[in-house]
Amino acid sequence: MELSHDQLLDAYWRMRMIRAFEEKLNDLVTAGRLTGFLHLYAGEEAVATGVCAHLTDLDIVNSTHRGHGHCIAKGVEVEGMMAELYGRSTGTCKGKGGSMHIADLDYGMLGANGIVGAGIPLTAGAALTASIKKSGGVAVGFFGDGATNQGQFHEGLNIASVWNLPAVFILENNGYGEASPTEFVTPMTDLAVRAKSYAMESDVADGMDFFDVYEKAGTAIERARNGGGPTLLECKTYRFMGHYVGDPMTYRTKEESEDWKQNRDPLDLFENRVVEAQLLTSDELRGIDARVDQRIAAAVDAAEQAPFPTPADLLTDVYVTE
Amino acid sequence: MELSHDQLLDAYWRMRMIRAFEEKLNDLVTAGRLTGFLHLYAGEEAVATGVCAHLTDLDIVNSTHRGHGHCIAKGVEVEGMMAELYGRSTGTCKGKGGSMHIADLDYGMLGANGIVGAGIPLTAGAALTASIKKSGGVAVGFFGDGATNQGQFHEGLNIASVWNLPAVFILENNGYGEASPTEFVTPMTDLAVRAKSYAMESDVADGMDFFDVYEKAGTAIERARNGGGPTLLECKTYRFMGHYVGDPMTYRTKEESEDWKQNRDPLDLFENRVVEAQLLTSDELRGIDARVDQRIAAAVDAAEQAPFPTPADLLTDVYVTE
Amino acid sequence: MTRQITFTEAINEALHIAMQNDPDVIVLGEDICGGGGRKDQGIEDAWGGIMGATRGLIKAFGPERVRDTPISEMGFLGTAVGAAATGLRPVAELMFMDFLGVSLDPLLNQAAKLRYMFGGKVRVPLTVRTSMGAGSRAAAQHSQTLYGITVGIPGLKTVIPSTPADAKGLLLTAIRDDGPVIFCEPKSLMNDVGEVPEGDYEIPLGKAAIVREGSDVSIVGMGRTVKTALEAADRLAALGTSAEVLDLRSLHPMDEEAILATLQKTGSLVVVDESPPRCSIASDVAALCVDQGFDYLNAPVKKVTAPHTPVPFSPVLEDLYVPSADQIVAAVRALS
Amino acid sequence: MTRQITFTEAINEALHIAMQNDPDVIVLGEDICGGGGRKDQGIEDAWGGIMGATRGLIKAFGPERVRDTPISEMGFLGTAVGAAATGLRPVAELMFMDFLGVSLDPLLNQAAKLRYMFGGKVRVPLTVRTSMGAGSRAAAQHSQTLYGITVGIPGLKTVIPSTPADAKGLLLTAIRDDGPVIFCEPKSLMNDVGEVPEGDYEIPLGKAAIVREGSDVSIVGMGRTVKTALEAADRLAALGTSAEVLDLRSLHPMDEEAILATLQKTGSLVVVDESPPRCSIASDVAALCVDQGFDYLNAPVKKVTAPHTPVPFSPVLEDLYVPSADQIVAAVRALS
Ligand SMILES: Cc1ncc(C[n+]2csc(CCOP(=O)(O)OP(=O)(O)O)c2C)c(N)n1
Ligand SMILES: Cc1ncc(C[n+]2csc(CCOP(=O)(O)OP(=O)(O)O)c2C)c(N)n1
Ligand SMILES: [Mg+2]
Ligand SMILES: [Mg+2]
Repeated sequence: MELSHDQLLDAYWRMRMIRAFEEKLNDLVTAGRLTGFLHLYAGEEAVATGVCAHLTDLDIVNSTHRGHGHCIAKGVEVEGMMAELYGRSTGTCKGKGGSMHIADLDYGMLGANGIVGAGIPLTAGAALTASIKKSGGVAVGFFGDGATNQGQFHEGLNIASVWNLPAVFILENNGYGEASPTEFVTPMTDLAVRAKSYAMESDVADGMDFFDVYEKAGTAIERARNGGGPTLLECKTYRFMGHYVGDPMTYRTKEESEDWKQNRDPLDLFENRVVEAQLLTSDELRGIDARVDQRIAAAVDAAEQAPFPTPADLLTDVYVTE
Repeated sequence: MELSHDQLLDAYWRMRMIRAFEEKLNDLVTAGRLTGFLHLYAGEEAVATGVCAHLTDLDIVNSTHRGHGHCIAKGVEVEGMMAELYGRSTGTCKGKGGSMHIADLDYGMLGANGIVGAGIPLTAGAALTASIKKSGGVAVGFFGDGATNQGQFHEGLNIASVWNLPAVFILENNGYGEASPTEFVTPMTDLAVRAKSYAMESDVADGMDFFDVYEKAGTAIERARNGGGPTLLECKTYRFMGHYVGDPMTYRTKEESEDWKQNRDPLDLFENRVVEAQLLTSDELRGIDARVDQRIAAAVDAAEQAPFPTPADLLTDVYVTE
Repeated sequence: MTRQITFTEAINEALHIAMQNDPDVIVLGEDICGGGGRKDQGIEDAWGGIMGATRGLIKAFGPERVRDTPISEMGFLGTAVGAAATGLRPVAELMFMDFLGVSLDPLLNQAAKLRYMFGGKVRVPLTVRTSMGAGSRAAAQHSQTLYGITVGIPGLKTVIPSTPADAKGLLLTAIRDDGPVIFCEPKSLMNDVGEVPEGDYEIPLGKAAIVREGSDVSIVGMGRTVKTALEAADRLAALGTSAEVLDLRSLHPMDEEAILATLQKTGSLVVVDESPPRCSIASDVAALCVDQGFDYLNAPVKKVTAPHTPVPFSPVLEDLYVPSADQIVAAVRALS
Repeated sequence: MTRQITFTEAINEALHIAMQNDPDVIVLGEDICGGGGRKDQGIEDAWGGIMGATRGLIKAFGPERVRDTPISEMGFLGTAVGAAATGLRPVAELMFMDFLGVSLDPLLNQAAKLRYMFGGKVRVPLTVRTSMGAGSRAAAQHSQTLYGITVGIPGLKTVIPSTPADAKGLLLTAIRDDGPVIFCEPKSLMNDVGEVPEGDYEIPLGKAAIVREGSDVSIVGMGRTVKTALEAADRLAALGTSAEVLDLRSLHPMDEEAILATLQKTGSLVVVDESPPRCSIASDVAALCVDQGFDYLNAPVKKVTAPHTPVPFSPVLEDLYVPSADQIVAAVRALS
């Protein structure tokens, strides 16, 4: 699958935006300027970006507790996201959702989800709507290796398969669920095999390599869009930061994470590849870096100035009243 | 695996007892002498009997809504069972459990279960006890094809495998969950493949053939007992009666069920085989038939005479008070 | 005017009407078709679910909109939530309310909260029909009254009809509500016959009904216990006590005004709930009375509920388990 | 005598003592070791669960008895039930009570009912520790107060300590109880420090504690709201009102005698519950007062609870969500 110059710029822009957003959050929380229960996506940028590069306005994405990257990749504006994390009324969810429930259906983003595995049936449901309404859309659900041990993974994938729904399930295998290494809680570390239980197509991608994810996700999404049914795509990846901001990370060695950061950073891999192949220039990339940093700084400023919800907001949006 | 003359007699005795028990229940309900929500096991006798023939007092069995056969195969007395179904205080559960919760831990029978799939983690738990206490026992869980679509199947098998528990999971694939044929709700009809999701051993047996079940269950139980971990054993079988007593059975043809009954009755298959091989005589078998019928008739009489629980029993056994 | 049909038929009729009028309405659940009928084998008719309430739907609306699900309550309710959030209007059948044990999350953490968590940017027009209550010899895991759980979850509405006519009208309103509604179907009423209007009509959620006027004491019931309350009221009348009977119909939102009005009228109140006593609707009604209705109270508020035990199998025990007219009469007589 | 430790440390201590004294006690849950420590990589110390309450256990008791589970709440609680029914005494950690959504069945339909359904022929000595409550900016799916669900299930007991000393004693009793107990750990109290006796001691389930004597009004709280009630009592004292504060400690069994005794003493009562108002402990307390305590009542019984909404993320809203001393003071003052 060929990517145009613009598409490559966009891919880098998104990966860079995710990285910068997460690093900024880490700083803000550490500095005591921001509060909340934040799970950062840094290190896994190639997955969200490689997948969402194929999606259109018709398509729905569902996410996890680690949802910022999926939002940005799907096109949600960082200004609204930052305001949401600050609990302001200008946030994507008026400040009521926060990091674990960040969502924006205007961009087809059906929410982060604080319940591990719960997004998988929601994804099947969005795919069911697309199927019954013949909208031409697909639904993509992201989730982790740990989530594949949840009953909802099993039930959701089975339903998607038996109903031949236009869904794609992206398994972000970063080797850990919170503090537990995969092998402590799952009898194998390669998880794509689980698709066989649902007679479902599957594939495995290098989740640090944007191009590999892009290609394999493209195949799966095309299949779903054309009535070929769902796919389970396992992307091997790694999270660069703690499970949440504040995680003491006693469960893995510094060497292990340094090794990934030094040698397998998806932004570095992307840059090496596109510069070597003379598809993009370093200057173009540095230009993006600068614009991204600027935009995030502005988003923080705006969020910090934005109004808080009013007491009356506590009681609204529980039921549909209009 | 060789079976002694006594073991063969015992196997037939149990299969015949299950069949006679179920037919009697069907008559009693139809005649309005008995009430309740009864799921009959007739047709599937070879599975429970072939499996439980390997079990000892150390071992635990867990069952489903269709539990009478597993009870009888594990050695629970039919008198207590019949009284239980009549809601009498002499029942195995003092009349409080009924058919869907029939249980008798005195015989290692950890209960029928009205929640599809719920017995699977219970089985893992009984196996965990055996493992930690090094009792030498194994735990066997029975469940249907429909149950393999429950999250608890997925979660329970994964736990049993990652903890290498002495458990054996017997999948009674009778082609239907209530009224839904397997292929309407599951993307394949051969389900042993699901073991691969847990890196678990698996096998497939002809569930109408006592000898095939006996052999394959024996291998699995021995493996579990010797620390080799759990197995998923799929037994292909068929239920001869409705999903429950009263089921209009609109979902399958008379030809289909007649065919199974005429050509694949596990009692007929067993008899043909042992008589042909001159292991047992027809006379021996008819003698068992007579004794079984007598014992069941007596059990019904006794149950109908037995006292009901007293009003005070409504409030006991909720908490441990002594 | 005098067309009499059963509770189950009334529900079936409401489902037909709702599907007819709105192409976004879909119906899903376990065995609701029963293999969808197997045409290749000459099997036309559908099983129609364990209560038969979905009979005929597959024939009328086809397999796209009427779906048998795997035995995956969490999975298919979650799927229904996702579908509701993206433009469909699903009606899911949870065969027995006891199965909330394996399906709570899509209701507790998804359907009930999405709108709030998204700052109002989503609607989740999901209806969950579920069969509940004791009395059918189905024992502890198939007889529970668990609306206390759903009522306790902000974001859900819970309704429970006591007559075929209410069942039809409330179900149509529930389906058309733009949020998630739990629709309780009391097992012991399903064969009850009653007059049911033809055609399309709605009964508003959150409105109780006075089903018998009286002046000495108020009896508040819901679902099956309305019938029991009416029976008790008959007996009380014979004893010279005039009881007013209020049918809550909606458990959340609950019609607090109607409860307070009848309390004001009679000065004393008994609430009858077939669930166990703790964290129950009965407690909520009593708590309302002693807060907002304190000045009207001439006597203690009595709760008549099931005991704090699982549902026993033995018919003799189960009959003692279910709140009875005797118990109501005794509670009323204890007030004076 | 004056040893001060945190709530979390008190729980950790109770777990150590229970495991030390009884080889049948095992501990399991997600990340409670955190990969069990990875010795091969020189990683000794365990993560100890999200709250750190299980630190050190793997070192002291080894991987047979201290187990990381997969993210399979239904599965590992069901496993724990099966283990409890066959001779072990498991203490399971349900990381957040919100996850009842994906783990209710082993509690609702198994642990709570096995003994009854088996006619008394089994014991299920299971303890489920779970972290709950709002106030930590964790938003709608990680902040709920759901003890209303477990209290409503006959067969379960539910306890909630409000101090480190109670946490230790109640947990030891819960673990040694021969039936299933839900042990609630209020997130907002985990870093509270208090005097905690050394060694082994038990606090009986079902006994409330008067934590402040008073004569004008009773305030009933539980868990975190006990602290809030005490704060309100201080303020009321300054305003000339003497409030008695009762800490329920056990939610089921609930100490009805203690509630009625304080009501009899003061004649009026406010109950403070951090859950939403419907089908809540607050309703149960109020319902008890208007039934058994009717003759003692001089005023309405007021419920101070969270609103009927999900828990909002925004700190400004979450602070309004949690019941406050202000609200209690206002409720008390509205009585007179
Ligand atoms: C049902 C449920 N159980 C447990 C948790 C707590 N929890 C949050 S994230 C997490 C680990 C998830 O692991 P994985 O699915 O691999 O995703 P990752 O964090 O690695 O991206 C856990 C256990 C939860 N949020 N929901
Ligand atoms: C969690 C749950 N969902 C649904 C049911 C209703 N139900 C009882 S038996 C049954 C079918 C089970 O099918 P299978 O597992 O194949 O067992 P079989 O009845 O064929 O022996 C269903 C859906 C239930 N009891 N529990
Ligand atoms: Mg992971
Ligand atoms: Mg079956």
